[in-house]
Amino acid sequence: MSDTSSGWFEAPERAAEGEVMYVDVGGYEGPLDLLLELARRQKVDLSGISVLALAEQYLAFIETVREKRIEIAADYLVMAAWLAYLKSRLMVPQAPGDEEPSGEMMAALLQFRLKRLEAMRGAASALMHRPRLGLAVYQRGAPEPITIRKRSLWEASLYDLLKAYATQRERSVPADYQLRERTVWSLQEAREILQRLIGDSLDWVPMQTYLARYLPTPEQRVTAMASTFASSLELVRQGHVELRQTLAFGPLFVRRRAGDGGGPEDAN
Amino acid sequence: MPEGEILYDIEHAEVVERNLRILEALLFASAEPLAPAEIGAYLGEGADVEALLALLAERYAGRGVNLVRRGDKYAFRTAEDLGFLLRREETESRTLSRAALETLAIIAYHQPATRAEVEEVRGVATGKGTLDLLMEAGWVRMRGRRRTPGRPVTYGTTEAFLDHFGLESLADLPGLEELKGAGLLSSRLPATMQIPLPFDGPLRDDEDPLDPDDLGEAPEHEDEP
Amino acid sequence: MPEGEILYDIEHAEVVERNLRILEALLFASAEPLAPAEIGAYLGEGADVEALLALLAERYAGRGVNLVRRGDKYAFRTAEDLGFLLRREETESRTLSRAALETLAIIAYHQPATRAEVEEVRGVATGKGTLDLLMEAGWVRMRGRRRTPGRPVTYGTTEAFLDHFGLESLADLPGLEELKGAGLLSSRLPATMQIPLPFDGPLRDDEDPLDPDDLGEAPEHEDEP
Repeated sequence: MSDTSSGWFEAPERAAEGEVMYVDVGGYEGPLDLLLELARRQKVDLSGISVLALAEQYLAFIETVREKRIEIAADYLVMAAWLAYLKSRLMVPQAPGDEEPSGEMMAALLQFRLKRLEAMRGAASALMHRPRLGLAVYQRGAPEPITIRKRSLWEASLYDLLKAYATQRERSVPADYQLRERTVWSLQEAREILQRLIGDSLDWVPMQTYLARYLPTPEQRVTAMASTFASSLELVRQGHVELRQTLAFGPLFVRRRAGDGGGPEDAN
Repeated sequence: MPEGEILYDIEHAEVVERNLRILEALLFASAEPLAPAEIGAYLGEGADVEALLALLAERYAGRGVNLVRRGDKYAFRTAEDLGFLLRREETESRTLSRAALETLAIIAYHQPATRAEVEEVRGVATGKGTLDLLMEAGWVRMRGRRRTPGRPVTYGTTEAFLDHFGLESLADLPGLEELKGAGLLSSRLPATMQIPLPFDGPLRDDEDPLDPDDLGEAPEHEDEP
Repeated sequence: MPEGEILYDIEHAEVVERNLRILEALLFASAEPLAPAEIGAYLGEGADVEALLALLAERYAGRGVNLVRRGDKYAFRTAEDLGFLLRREETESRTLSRAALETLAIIAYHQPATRAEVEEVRGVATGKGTLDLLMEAGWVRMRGRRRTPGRPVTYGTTEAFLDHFGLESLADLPGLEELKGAGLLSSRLPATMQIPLPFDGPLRDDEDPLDPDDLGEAPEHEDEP
């Protein structure tokens, strides 16, 4: 990925006014999809894109959407927070002793994820273009009744059975309840979203600061902070994460504990 | 033979081989025997379908599969002398209807259950045929009669049921939490919802034995461990 | 060559031909791929099923119908190059959503994969319906549970998946080598890490068997050698 390093510090290309702005959020399958689309507008080859420009475009897009007071899914906001952080890391040179992940590393990570998503899409399309059974290749049209193994007359799988039962029980529940309206999402949720978006190769990240900027209202910020703090303590207790705070009331750093998610012995 | 004719023959042989391949694939994939006219549309201009069919039949003569004529149509069929291969166990596997599957599921979880109890959960009347079918399949049996007015028959599952669905015992049926965990039940169900513990042991206090003229499964299954 | 050996050879050739006919008949008669073990029961004592299958495949190479391998099973299928001719009007009843397509590809290339891993690649949550749909289509199955906190279910592809997409094995997945070379089959940045290859064999060291009450595919696929 060294061939991309030159691109990171280039001045972001001005996004053509009106191009990015009118993108419909509804048409995207999540923030990575949106980023991939933005990246494709930049260059065909993902290795050559400017991650800084990409972050700028994404943030500009989110700003516009928020100005228009359009509801936007939490995933998009978390990605915005992460990209804002990435941007700041890319623009300020890394000081010695700085334990936060370098901008270059984060940019490479993002590029990797975009490439992988694009590769999987390519793979999906290649699969669908295979000579598929029933479309280009055929099985015997008139199979002759033959039973190699003794089979019972009636067929039903346990899965079918349980599904039938669950469906009926669910059907019998009065359907007048409604989906809970979520006005608040905690930072713990945010971190889960982030893990989904970025993976878990992150190091110390002061996410709160960045996230707070994208949380819609102050009340939400307060509840979010409180619930996160509580839940992260719990995660520390369970040994999943480590917390670090370098000064009182300073930003809280969180990272996944080394080895967590590996073998079973590591998890304990 | 002049050179031109040899070339023509080679080319011709290639066209024939290509047409034979197409013929082979068409006859193999078709659900019904095919008429030469139907085949002709797939072959090159001016192909002699009848001659190709004769050639193909000749090639497959003596093989495990033969090209046979059925009226004016043609099809691949297993060689007659190998029919014994196919005549083993002519059991046909059929998929259980939704109604039967639902009824079976409720009996499994709620047993011992009467027909009225099954209908209460399903919210629709259960045809007599459905229960008969489940008993015929050997998965459901009459257990006894409930000691309530009308003395309705109680139904339960059999050992064959456990066998078919790969369960060691009824306790292996997943409970509420497990169904939720598997994503089969929504996690937003009311907290009051419960799933009964199925019971297939000997007759309960509120059950009488079946009447002598009740039909059903051989009763010896009931008392075995 | 002594006379005895010649006689033996002739007899042997006859046995082989007879077995080939039976093989042909069985495979022609079945729409689904068959395992050598299922076929073996019909052949004479001591028949080398694999060798016979290889011989049969050779005889059918270049014909309109070919003998193909699908995972550990074998089936006759029309030749791939005739697809354009046989293609029936687009009756693709089931068009997969983009989400389902991507999920299928990710599971195929990264298997065994948990739902969280699929979500990490796609960057969005996977609707419950998507995995259900792929399992209903018979292309994806639950394999086991990963030995990590939460014991998430691992998913993999089925033999029907190989059959539908015309793959002999996972090694035939399109572009697999390039993806591997580019480090894109890894769950992380390609550092010094070993690049895993998709794997649909028996459970791995970091996988437990499914719990008895896990739902899913008929478990007989899993336990057989």
